[in-house]
Amino acid sequence: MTDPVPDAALGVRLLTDMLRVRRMEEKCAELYGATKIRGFLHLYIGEEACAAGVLPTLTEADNVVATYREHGHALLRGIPLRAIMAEMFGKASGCARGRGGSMHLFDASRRFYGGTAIVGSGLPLAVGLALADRTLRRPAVTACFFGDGAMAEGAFHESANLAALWQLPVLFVCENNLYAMGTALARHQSQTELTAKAASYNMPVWSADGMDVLAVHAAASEAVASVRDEGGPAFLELRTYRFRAHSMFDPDLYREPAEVETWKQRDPIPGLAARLRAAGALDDARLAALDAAADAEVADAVAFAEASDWEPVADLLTDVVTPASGAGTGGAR
Amino acid sequence: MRMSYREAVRAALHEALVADPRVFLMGEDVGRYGGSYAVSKGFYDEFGPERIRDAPLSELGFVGAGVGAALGGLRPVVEVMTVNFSLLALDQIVNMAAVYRHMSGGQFSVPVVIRMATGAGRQLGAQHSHSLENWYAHVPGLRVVAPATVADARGMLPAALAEPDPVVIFEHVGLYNVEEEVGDWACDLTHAAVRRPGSDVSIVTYGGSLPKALAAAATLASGGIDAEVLDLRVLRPLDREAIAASVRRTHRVVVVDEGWKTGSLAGEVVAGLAEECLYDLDAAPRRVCSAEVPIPYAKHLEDAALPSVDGIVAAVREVCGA
Amino acid sequence: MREFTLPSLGADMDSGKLIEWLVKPGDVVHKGQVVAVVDTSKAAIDVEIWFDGIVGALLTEPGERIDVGTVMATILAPGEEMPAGPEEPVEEPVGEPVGEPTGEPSGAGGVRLRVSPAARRRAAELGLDLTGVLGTGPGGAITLADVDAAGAARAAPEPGTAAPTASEVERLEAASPAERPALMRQAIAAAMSRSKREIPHYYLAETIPLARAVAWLTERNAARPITERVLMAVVQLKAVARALAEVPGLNGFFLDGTFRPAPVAHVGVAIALKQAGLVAPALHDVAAKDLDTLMRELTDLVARARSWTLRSSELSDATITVTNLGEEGVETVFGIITPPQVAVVGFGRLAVRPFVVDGAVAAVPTVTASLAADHRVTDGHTGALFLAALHDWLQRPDEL
Amino acid sequence: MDDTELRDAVVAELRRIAPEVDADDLDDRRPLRRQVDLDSLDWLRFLLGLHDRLGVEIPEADYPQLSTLGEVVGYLRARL
Repeated sequence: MTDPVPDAALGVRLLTDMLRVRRMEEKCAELYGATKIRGFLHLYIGEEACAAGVLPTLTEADNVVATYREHGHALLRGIPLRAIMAEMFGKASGCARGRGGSMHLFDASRRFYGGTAIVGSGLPLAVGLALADRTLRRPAVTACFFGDGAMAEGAFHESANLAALWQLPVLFVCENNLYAMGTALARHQSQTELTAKAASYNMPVWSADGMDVLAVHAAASEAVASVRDEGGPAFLELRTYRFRAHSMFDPDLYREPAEVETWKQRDPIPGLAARLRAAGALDDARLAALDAAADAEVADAVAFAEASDWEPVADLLTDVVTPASGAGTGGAR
Repeated sequence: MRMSYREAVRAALHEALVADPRVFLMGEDVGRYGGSYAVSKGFYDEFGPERIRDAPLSELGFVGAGVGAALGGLRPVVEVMTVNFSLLALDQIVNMAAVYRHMSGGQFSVPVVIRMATGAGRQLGAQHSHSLENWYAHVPGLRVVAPATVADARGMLPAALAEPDPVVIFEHVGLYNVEEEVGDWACDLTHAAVRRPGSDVSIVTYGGSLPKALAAAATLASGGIDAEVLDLRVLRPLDREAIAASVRRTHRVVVVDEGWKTGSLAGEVVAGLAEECLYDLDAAPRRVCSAEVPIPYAKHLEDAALPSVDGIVAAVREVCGA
Repeated sequence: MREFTLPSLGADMDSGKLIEWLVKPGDVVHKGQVVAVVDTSKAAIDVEIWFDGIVGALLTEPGERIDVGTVMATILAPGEEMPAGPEEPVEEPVGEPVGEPTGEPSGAGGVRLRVSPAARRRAAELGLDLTGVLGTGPGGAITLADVDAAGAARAAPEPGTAAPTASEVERLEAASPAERPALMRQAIAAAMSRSKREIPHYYLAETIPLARAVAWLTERNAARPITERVLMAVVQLKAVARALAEVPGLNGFFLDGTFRPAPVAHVGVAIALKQAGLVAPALHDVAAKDLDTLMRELTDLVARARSWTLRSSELSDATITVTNLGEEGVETVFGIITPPQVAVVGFGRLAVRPFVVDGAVAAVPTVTASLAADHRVTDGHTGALFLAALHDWLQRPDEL
Repeated sequence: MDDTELRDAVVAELRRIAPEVDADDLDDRRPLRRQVDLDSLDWLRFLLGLHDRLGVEIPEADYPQLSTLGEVVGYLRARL
């Protein structure tokens, strides 16, 4: 039994997005095992509907602030997979020239502000970006993604307070995957209804099924419209689940396999595919073609990353500060 | 013209607010209250709540908002009441502002200016009196400056606002009432400055310790020791050339730093000299720092904990073998 | 560096045989730790060390019988480097320990010199051996100024004073005769500049009648062959040494801000080197020697000074200096002290002058003795006591 | 030993004490210690050298007779 698909074209597009993210990350896991990708690698597999549902509701003028589980957001914000893959390889052609890695993907031209790995640290940043837009009278929205774990950080509360107090255009997107690393929601939140916390700061809240990209899209559209129209912040909770461990370092001992299996039954990709088939918007050949295209994009990116050069060690110290800074307005006084 | 350090900071801020609509001042009680050190008194009425933005007691939040606003195209001047409070915002300064340019492969600069009061001497106790400049000076990606003269108080803010990267300005609480004649205040944020030339020993210092170092040099001069006083001005990046040049002239060095000695900037200065100028040294360097104790409240104890003119004089005499 | 010597482990113990070492070079040792086992002929006894440090070199072999007081090992202070070179003192055997064991004059026995890095580099540039150079810096370290002084003085000491270091004399000896005057001049300039810069001098003088001494000496010499004749200068030197025994505050070194009195007077004698300046080598323990011995030693000293064959110890041991310019007709000498000494005694011309004796003016041979002394160490009162004692001794030449 | 040889011997002894002396520059009639810068010890060493070389005993009381080089040579000549 499946829900109907109100907009088949949108559905196919979102399915395509999710597939691209899924195939990319499956390759990432493989490359991690092959030691091509190192460091921390946090996979988004299972949660693709969140990024895929929210990002299409934003415009190019809007800002995106993401977490360290941001490969999907980066890709769907438009950063070329080549640049993402090269970054994970640590190559000079990466979207942060090899300085960031998996957790720190950036693209100024797409207003993609990272890629930050201190839980909650992106929230004050997003408030500031929104403050700048408000001050400069730019009608932009800043979408800030974070997890349920960040809701325990002071940064969330300070940022929610500031954004509501100053009526700043921030869309707070909480990807609630039920675990703060390995600690279950009920073990880290006194109030597990996360929308209640946000609502206490006097902002409108939405909550959607994060395993249903169309539901995410619908809720995000409303929330973004609210921010844009009302000027103040909004909070969107996406109840989701990651199928894989927190990171490649995580033995995943804190979850029952059965729980993971139960959630996998709700995998957003086959779920949407089935609905699109039912709606006659997708057949095997189309699906295979989408899959093949995603695979090809990944293969191309891996080949690109492999072939790319390393940043010369001689350039180690570049971009710490702006060249020739410190000149001030005169000499030492 | 003659003005106080406080008036110099105020004049610099006022000028910047008038000159550039992207500039705004944000912090706790900077607006209606007028600033905890009265630096922004009257600005709220003149520039309005958007330009003079009173922030809730959310150092992490509003300093981070300053970082974000800088990324978003504004020129925020964020005021943190004291360096002790800045620890609540350390994440945004150290993990975000300082690294964004590098971590993004050069795509994002963060032109935020963060001002904070530092130092002891006002009997404010162990949570409002510390000198943690070295914590920030440790971090690549930040530019850390300490105006020690009224001219620098006037000049460093516009220079900082001209920077494409984050600048942390430390204003020593003991300096706000200092009055000096100020001529041309335009300055860079690169070079140290010789505040008193001398030939026998270099006293290297910064910020609130500069007046003490100059007083010590005057005392020493009457005793036949001609001390050079070098004001670091910029704590990151250190002007190592100026430090080395001075020591190559005098062959002796005493570093005065209100921070604690362990892990101090003074230690960094001395270590740099050991690396670069060992064979120019004619005596082991000395550091005059704060006693290794949280700054106590009682006046006599606070005084005893801090670098003193007498302590500087004694250290100089020791390295001079006098 | 400190020395670990065989202690006396009983009132009747004069020597012992080392059975075994319980430590090895590089070991950290603590006060009270047993470091060796020694057979005292009564029993095998554990020998403790009484200070902390790091074992440098073990100088006694197991099985070796050694006297009490023998240095068995060197113990380094924490952080001190192991001596690089051989432990053997090089060059001339040194008759007496050089100065006080204060770490300076430095360099004896392979101890690492305490030299500032800048001074070290300057010394390397000048090719100077800093052994024996006195340090004036913190902790007695040799500073840039000390090296410059030594470098200038690499040939010479001082007018009426400055004792050049062993290395300086070596330099001078190595230099060609044509080079020596200039080198000597530099040395004197540096040492005297330093003295005048650092030492607050005070000056006293007294006219001393020598009628008795002249008569006594003339009579004494008349009875002797030329080889046994004694000069008045020797009588004066001996009198100085005897007076110093009574007023010891003028005899010794000022080091590290404190005066270190010398147990005996090694009197430096200023010897003009003709066109090449002057040196002030020491006559050792003058008070203990008779006039004939002193005369012999002085003659030898002058000959060797003029032929550049002085021993380093003679150049660093003087605890006070005597300068005699009477030969040139000078009335009174206002001397400059050679650091780290604290006084210089000057003698002017011996001449017959009107002098009041028993209430009447008489023609009496007199000499003006002067004292320049370091006001950091003594006051004029001490100096006056010294001149009075000198006066008295010169009236009793037969007791000298 | 004639007077010339004796003078040479005296000058040689003088040069041992004062190597810088040039024999040709010495004026036999001027006081020796003014010309050569000899102090009393030098003088004694000079006389000691003459004593060793020539075996002549010179009492201290005779020193005033030995002012010039000529006087020294004459004094020695008389006692050889």
